[in-house]
Amino acid sequence: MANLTLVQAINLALVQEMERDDRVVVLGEDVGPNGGVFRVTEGLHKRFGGHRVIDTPLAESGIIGTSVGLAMAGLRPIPEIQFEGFLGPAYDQICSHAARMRTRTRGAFTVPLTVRVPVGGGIHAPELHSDSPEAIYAHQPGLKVVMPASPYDAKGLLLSAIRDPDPVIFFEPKRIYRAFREEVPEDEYTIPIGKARMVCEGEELTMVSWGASVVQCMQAIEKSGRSIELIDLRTIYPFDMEMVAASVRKTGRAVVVHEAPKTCGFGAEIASRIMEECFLHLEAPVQRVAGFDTIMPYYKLELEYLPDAERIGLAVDEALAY
Amino acid sequence: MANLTLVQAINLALVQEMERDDRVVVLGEDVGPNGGVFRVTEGLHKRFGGHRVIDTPLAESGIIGTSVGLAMAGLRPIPEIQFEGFLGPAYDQICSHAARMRTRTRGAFTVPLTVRVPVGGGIHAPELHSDSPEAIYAHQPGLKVVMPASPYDAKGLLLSAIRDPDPVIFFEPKRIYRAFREEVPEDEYTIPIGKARMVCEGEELTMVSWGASVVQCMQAIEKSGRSIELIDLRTIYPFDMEMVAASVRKTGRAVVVHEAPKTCGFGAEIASRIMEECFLHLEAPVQRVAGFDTIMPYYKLELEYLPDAERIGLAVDEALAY
Amino acid sequence: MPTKTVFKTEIEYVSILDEHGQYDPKLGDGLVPDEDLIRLYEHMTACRHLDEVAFKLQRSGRMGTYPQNMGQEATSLGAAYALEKTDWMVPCYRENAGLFWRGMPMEMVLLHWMGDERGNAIPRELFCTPLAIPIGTQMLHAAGLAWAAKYRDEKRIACTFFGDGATSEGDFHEAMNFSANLDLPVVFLCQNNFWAISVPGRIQCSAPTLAQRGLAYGMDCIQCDGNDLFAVVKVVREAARRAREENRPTFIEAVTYRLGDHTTADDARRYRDQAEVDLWKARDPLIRLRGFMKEKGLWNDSKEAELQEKAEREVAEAVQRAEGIETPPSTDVFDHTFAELDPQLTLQRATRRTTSIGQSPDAAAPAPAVDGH
Amino acid sequence: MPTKTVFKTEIEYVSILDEHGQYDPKLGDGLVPDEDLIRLYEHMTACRHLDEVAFKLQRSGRMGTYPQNMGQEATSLGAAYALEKTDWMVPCYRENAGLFWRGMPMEMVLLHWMGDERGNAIPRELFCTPLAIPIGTQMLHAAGLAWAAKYRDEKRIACTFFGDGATSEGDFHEAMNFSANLDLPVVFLCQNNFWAISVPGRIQCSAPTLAQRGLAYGMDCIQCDGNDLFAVVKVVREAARRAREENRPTFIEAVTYRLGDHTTADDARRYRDQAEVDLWKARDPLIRLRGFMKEKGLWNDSKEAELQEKAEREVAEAVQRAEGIETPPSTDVFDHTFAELDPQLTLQRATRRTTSIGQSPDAAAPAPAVDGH
Ligand SMILES: Cc1ncc(C[n+]2csc(CCOP(=O)(O)OP(=O)(O)O)c2C)c(N)n1
Ligand SMILES: Cc1ncc(C[n+]2csc(CCOP(=O)(O)OP(=O)(O)O)c2C)c(N)n1
Ligand SMILES: [Mg+2]
Ligand SMILES: [Mg+2]
Repeated sequence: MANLTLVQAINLALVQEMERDDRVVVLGEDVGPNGGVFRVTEGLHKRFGGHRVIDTPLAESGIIGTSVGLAMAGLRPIPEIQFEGFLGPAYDQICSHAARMRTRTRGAFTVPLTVRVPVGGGIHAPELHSDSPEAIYAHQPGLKVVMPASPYDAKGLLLSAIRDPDPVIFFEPKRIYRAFREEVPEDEYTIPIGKARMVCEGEELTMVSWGASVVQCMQAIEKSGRSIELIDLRTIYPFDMEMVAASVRKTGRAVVVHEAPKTCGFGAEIASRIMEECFLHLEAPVQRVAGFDTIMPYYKLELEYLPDAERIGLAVDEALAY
Repeated sequence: MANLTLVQAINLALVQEMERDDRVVVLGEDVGPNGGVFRVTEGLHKRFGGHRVIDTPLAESGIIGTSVGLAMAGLRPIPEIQFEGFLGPAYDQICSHAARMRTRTRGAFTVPLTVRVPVGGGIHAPELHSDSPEAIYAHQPGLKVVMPASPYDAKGLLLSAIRDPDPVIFFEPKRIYRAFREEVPEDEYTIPIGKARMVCEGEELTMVSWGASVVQCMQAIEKSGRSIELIDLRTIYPFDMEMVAASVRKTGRAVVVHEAPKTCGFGAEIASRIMEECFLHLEAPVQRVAGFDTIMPYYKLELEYLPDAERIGLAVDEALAY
Repeated sequence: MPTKTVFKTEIEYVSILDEHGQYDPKLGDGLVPDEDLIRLYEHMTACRHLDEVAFKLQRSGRMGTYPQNMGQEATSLGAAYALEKTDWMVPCYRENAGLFWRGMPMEMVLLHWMGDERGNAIPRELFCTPLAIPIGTQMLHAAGLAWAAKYRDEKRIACTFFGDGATSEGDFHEAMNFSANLDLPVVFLCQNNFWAISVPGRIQCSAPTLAQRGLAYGMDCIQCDGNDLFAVVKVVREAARRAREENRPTFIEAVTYRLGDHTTADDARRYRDQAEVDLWKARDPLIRLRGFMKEKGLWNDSKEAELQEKAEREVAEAVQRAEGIETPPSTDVFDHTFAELDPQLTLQRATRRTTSIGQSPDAAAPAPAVDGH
Repeated sequence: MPTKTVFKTEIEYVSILDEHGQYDPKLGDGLVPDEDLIRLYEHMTACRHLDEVAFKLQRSGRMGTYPQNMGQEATSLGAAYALEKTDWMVPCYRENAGLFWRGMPMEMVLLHWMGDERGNAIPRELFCTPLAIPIGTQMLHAAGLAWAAKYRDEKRIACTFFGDGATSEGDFHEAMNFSANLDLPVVFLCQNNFWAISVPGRIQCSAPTLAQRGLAYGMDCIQCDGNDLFAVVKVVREAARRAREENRPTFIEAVTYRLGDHTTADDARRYRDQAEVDLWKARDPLIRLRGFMKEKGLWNDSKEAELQEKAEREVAEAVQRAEGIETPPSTDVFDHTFAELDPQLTLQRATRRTTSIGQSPDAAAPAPAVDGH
């Protein structure tokens, strides 16, 4: 048991899984001797060699496309895309191939692939280094989308992702890469994909979030002094509607919080599902505290864009007053 | 005034706008002498020459990326992407550049670009020729997304799109490319982006749809014998919430219909917005009749996938019975 | 202006049996044993026959869009022949001849074009990946498959097939670059048939040869007559050896021609001259090979008549099998999305709908009748 | 095996003033008038000085991540000098020297890296596009800009700048291919600085030269010493002429080196040897040019001291202007999304929130305090 940051927890999961399973290979830009621009793959190249930890050409479609081939052949590639803003060039290989290969071939070929991607804003980064495209990939059938909000979860979810027989987009919220530490067991454990985490229980309102926003939610809840149930989704697709619905049936009110733009963000899916499944329990419309329907601004204004405790608090107040 | 198919109406709009404005150029795969694989650009090459109607290399990112440059220089490029399934390679140029250039440069550079893309299923096409990715582009701030459901609208909306100072993704539902004809004026007219069309009025329930699904909705309404108000969205982003909200406040019930997968489809956004803005008027949860959360199947099973009058009717019955 | 030469190269063209029947024994002899030659010719013929039948099936509404292979059989087949049966074949969609040689059941190809995914459920031991619909994307998979083989020291290579148009896509470049720089055992086989639907080759590549695409990566590259089975066998065999023994990829431009329309949805008369087509009809790889075999005494008209009949029968049987298969149950829409369906998919599968069913699933109306099968 | 040669080529390397101070008057004389040489050297110096100051600003938390230009000034500047002032410059992010020559206010570059879009509101008459953050994507814009100029018969060309890493991206390939096949007046200038963050050049291109990337497109291509201002001016001038007069694009590999870390977020000691850095320090373009100017009697120590002081002042003033500008109002998050905001954006802007406000906007609680400015 060690007190680890999210970066360290992921690194530990990678090391342990590579020890356990020699089908696992790590590839991407700067993942080798440099250990990744966020140092997530630190030490792997030295430990496992250039054979298993590969610096690739600077080409995201190439990284994912060759990973699809590696996975079709039965390996367990873990490509890293350096920032979520550079998933764009790989969009086609992810959505037209990784996601479709099993369906296309009726299971003759599968793509057990885990794409690691730092995600989200709040770190004063340049343009295209602060977006939150999880809804894009959640809308693509055939993909699983995971986003841990704590070091403990990160390790357990990453192991599940790597062992999953289907492609997983594993988003790592960079704002909390090193923001706090948590006890993370050395021993192997997994956290099932599709199960949310009840962060705290409450009676008056249900708050649903994921990734770095969970921290903002906790701040807002503390400030509010109300009895609020906070659910960290952990998995975006498939998401744990069971836990969400049970909570909303109890509280009658819900607020969803995410960094991505509001329109067609994953909050829309959750709000709709809550309406569909908890309609007669709802005392107020589900509120979405989200990024605006604007381009994520350069960092001088990024805090104006990202949902914070204040904006969340306002939504809570209004939902409760409704 | 002529009785035109949707293909002919778009062709007419292209011809007229190219006559009017020599900044307009058409580019893409097979748009030249061949007139496009759906014959939408038929006759343009002959009429305007290879200077303005350009067959490009087979490269979607290149088509959009060069179009971004053409637009930054003040032209009005109209690239065609041959099928929505091949938008993938262009995703990055659309979302990282076309959509962001105005914001990035505080308006110093703009991208008045209209990307024409045939969309949707139901024509017995091969794989990746039948998808509906409108939600993907609706989630990207800085883009407008348009999808006409009739020849008349197609002409008027296309003219608005071409003249719009910002990038527009113009989806053309291929299932109704030639399915019916409509009177389309020769004279110039535009239909504003962002305004829906009230297809028919009704008192009991509001149905919202767009593209080829509007036809299925009309069939379902006819079958049902109920008083249903049908709204054809015409524009996905920005969408006409005003008309939708006014209708739902009147009817108290709503069903949204689209071909794309349910999860995070644009139906989720509409359902959420209806809940947000019409909560106290809602007598039943907003229902989504959509594609399943599976890969669009090869064509043998495509009709199992696409919402049809039967599935829509069931949703209507349940919403009314709620 | 130049002050120093830092790179020098040239590109070669290989032809062994040319369109006039001229044969270079120095290059050709020993390349393909006579009995193989006959079998190869039989495959070409069956492939050609399938093209004709498929065209008719499409026209009579019994099949969707179909791309004919006519004219390009020698490239596809020569390459498949030069590979080991356990090398990966990573095709585009005009590789019927090669795939049949490898052992792909004809009805699987038919099923694919009949809009049925079961046509892609390729037995693992064939080492073939499914037809690639999005142009230019499959070469990266070939690079990955080859990489995995190298990683496991399997001595297995990958050969990927694609058209001239495909070389314009960014993914092509990335696949070439990954393969050259990471030393992957891949053979890139470009079928330059001069057209990408209606767009002429000049728009895809204005260099004197397509073969020189490989120079950008310091890759071995070569051009050959793609309608010459011998030439194709020779260059692919050499490339495969280099890949297998040295992990060195090769780029091959096989010069050939699409004698038919792009697909059954296309009408090539809209954009190309009949004169050009006629020119290439004279270069038909079947005619050429048949002529050679006749000259060598390996073939005659009665054998030909027999073969035609056999091919007809083979294709008819395949069509029967493809059409005879039961329509898949509508649950097939769901069952291969993931290894295990999540709760939402399970519900959608069970109810065949996306609408919610009230506060609890029990409150739902019965699923629509379409559920039947 | 080869039977016929179908393509032959070679690639040349141009050097005029080498690292030992050796100068080739035949190639170099008349290329750059003395008074321009001095001005160019002044720009290099200012650029170098900005690098140092920016580094310190970043370290003290006054600026975000910043990529130093150190070592690559001659390539950027030489190219900008060889272009017409109304040719498009389409840079990546290591083109400060060239951009300053073109007239880009220093504080705009600072503002960009201070996380402020106003740094990209580039006056139209500078014909410069904003820094490109996603690698390899801007070359396509250059192709489009050049295409538009050709369409309008403006005799304007586009020169685009990018690194060795960028040549691995698919978009690079598509930009080269579009330009070659559609005859677009573009100059592709690759700054080969041997590293893409920590990834060595061998992983991006294992060919003997990067210059030969151009051969894939039948494009003119050439390699030059990128730390040699004269060589860069010569090859870019020739390429620009070819583009302007013949609509023929050129690919140039300028061999240079990044003397600093990739950015302030990087620590290059993790992946490269000091010996390599030292080797390249001796090839520093500033030292080289200064030596040449001294030899020619154009420069001396007192001029140098004066210049250092001037550069210091210039940079300090730019920093002051960049830091002095008021924080943009938070409405700036909204105001440039579209020419005209739609109702939803208008509401989000007015209320500074995404939550609904009940049945009507009037029912809303007041917007959060952050609205203030
Ligand atoms: C990414 C992508 N873009 C466009 C298409 C539509 N399309 C299908 S085949 C084709 C032409 C392919 O030409 P080529 O690569 O030369 O292969 P050929 O058909 O000539 O064998 C096009 C444009 C596609 N399938 N995929
Ligand atoms: C599409 C994309 N992928 C990855 C990155 C992250 N990244 C920023 S700079 C860089 C290396 C660029 O190398 P090169 O093109 O050689 O330019 P240099 O920095 O050496 O001038 C990388 C990988 C990016 N900005 N964009
Ligand atoms: Mg072709
Ligand atoms: Mg570099």
